[in-house]
Amino acid sequence: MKKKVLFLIAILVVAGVFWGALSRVHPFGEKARAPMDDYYLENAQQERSVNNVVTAIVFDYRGFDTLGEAAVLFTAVCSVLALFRKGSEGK
Amino acid sequence: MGMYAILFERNLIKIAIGITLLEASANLFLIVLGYRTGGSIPVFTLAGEVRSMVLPTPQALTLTAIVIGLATSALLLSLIMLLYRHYGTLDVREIRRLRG
Amino acid sequence: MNPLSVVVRTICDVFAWFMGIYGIYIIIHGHLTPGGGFQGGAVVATMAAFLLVSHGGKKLLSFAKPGFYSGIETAGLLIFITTGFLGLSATFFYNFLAGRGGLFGAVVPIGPNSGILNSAGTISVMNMAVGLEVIGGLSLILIYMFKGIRLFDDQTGGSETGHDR
Amino acid sequence: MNWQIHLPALVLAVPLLGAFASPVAGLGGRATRNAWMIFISVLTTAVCIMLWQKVIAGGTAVYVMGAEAWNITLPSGLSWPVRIILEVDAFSAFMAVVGSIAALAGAFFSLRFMDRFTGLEKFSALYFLLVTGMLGMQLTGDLFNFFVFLEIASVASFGLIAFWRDRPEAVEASFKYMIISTISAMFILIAVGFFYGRYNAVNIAAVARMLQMGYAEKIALVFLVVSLAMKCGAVPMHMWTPDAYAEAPAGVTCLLVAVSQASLYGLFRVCFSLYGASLGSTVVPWTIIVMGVLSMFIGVTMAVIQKEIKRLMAYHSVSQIGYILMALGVGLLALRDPQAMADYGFTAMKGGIFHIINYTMYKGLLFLTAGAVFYSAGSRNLNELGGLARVMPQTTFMFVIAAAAIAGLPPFNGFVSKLLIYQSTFAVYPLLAVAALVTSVLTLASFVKVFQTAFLGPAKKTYENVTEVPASMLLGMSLLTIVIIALTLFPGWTLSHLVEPAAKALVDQAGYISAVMGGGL
Repeated sequence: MKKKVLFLIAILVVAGVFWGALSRVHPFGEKARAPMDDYYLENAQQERSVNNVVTAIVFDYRGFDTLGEAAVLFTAVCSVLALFRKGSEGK
Repeated sequence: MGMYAILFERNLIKIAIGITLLEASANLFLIVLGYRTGGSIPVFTLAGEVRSMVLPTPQALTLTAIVIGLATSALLLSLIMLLYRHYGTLDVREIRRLRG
Repeated sequence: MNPLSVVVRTICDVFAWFMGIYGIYIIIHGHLTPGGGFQGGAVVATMAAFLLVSHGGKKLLSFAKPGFYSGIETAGLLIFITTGFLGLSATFFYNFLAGRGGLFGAVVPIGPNSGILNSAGTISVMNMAVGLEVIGGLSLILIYMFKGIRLFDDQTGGSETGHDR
Repeated sequence: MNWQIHLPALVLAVPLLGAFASPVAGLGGRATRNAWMIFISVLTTAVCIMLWQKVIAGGTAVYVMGAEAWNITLPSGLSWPVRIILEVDAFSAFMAVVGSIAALAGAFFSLRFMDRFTGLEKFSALYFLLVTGMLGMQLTGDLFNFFVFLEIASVASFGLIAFWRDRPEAVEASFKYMIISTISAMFILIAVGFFYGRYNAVNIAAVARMLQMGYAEKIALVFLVVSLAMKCGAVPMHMWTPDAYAEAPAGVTCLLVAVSQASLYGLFRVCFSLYGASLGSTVVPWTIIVMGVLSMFIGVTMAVIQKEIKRLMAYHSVSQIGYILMALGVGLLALRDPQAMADYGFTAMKGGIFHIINYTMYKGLLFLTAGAVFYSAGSRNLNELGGLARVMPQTTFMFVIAAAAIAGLPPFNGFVSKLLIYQSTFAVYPLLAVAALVTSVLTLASFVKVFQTAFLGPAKKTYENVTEVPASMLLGMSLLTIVIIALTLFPGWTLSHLVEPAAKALVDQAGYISAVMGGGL
């Protein structure tokens, strides 16, 4: 019980710290300075002839991330397959 | 909440839930960063008149992060299944063969 | 896992087709509408989960063996990375099909429009490749986890119907 | 068309292709699979070495993924990069070479070691994915890309640690590692989010150029340092290290050592290149130094009392990580002061970076010999082993070399790097050097113990039938041995050609930034 109270206090402190940090990032919902995203929004159609800007970013501008992401999925599949493979090797 | 579950719960499944909570919160944080008031989705197909669009990059990043989180939790659950098979319990206090 | 009741099975049979078609639609229209390879693949893999729950594992495996899914997955990945390699004339991952005419090469008008399916270059190819990979991968994870439960049942001597609910 | 400009991408694409195609290669039976594994490993190492040569000759290499040409970092007059950029300076290339050599040795070793297992095409796929993740972490110039490769490396290592899934210990170790590294990965993601929200960029160089130390940046720094220290096994969160290292198959452990170096690389990249001179106070360097000292001490004291050979070595690796952290922390301390940099800072950096290659080589070799002992004798418990020097002479020889190197006996390479670390830390705070010295003595003591109990002593009846391990395993081990001996014989060459460019590149934040952002901006 004591542990839980302590943890609650810790959570509140961490939340306070986070709130402080977040409020300094940029005002919520306002038009922040975002040159990179504006570049995507303006040029994605012209450069890559894609309507869906998110897809353009995922598969083109940051395509290498997506390759990595597919690799993570492949890794997980391989691991699960390796874990549940047939046969046993003893201890 | 996620950290609480990871640190104090004794059931492996609940630890896994804690980890997924942590992932969800990180993803939500990323998405929130890209919000613009009155923005529409960044897709031009049949979009109508567009004033401003929300930032697309956080969405792309979150998409990647979600898939990674999915892979991690799939592996986590299968490890839990294996542990259950070996020990017959999901209580972390009883799964303590590696010590010191 | 034993098959569930007739009602559940019938409804799942009907809806599985819709889910499959919808998933494939999401994959193919990934560059036009929200969605893409991952989401569509996840939807199609949910179809596998549906059939797994309703019909039990045997039906699904008689439909296609794990090797089939594994093949789909590997094929998707290889298409993906080969697309990356083909762009090597400029850089790795260069979008060499966009805006050139030909396959997926149509030029779209700037601003809001109604969408042209034959656009976006390698993005479409990659969407389909990733879609294949996700279908294969997630189905494999589901099937093998399901097998893991079976393995566990054999060891403890539990009955097979224990996990239905 | 000069194909060499594509080297940075090829370094990552080759092992990735190897991983994706290994289910196909697995169809062809055992010989095809093994040939594929060796082929891809050798190719990766070769590409890494070529990349290193290129970087040494031509300065920092930049590669833009998916642009019209490899060097358009900033599209048409913009002042921020929009694509993923691979950025390879001398430090990254150095780490990549070290990592790929360790991976090659591990691959050779695993060929026979893993023979008793089934599902080996999965094993080779996971192995290559681990290599990809490691190299990707070291080569990328993008924070989110770093996170993605970190996840590839960690997910692959979960699978590989738990590969022996019939041992409950292996699954448990994997589970522990998984929890720790997932939490740390989420911290990194949150830190990336902070940078994105603040500067609307995720490229390291772009962020570094705009960075102004503020409250949000401090929080992000805390997240990054904590999580990367967790991942590389420094003391406050070192609990996963012995479990994971001890339970993974030996060839994989050799690679895991290199992977933890990759997180270490991330830590220093963040401290030096991302924050650099704007780090401000001395809090962060001292935190790293204290963390290093604690790791050294706790690691070695835990190691002395261990009975299982691989766990003992794993605790030693905690203490060796401590050395590196301490040395580079001292370098970080001296970063703002050119005088201090010239006096002791640069020596410390050289010592730390030299220690990275030494550590990877001899620690990998030690884990491989432990695996060889286990393969032949079937036991890892020091109380049971004995008299193995008679039946396994080659393994014993290599073990002696590695142990002498890790303990820092004078002619060996470990001595050189440790000497550099002693010199520099003594200038900062004499107690640090004393601590390092004591740790070194304790290391020597525990390895003498291992050597005496496991390899010397009367031949035991149970081990009469033990033979030397197969040739491919010996090949893997002797590769690392040759590297160690070479480093021992030519420390001057190594320092001037391998280590110094790396240290310079790490200090040179402006060079790192301008490679991407262009000179005048």
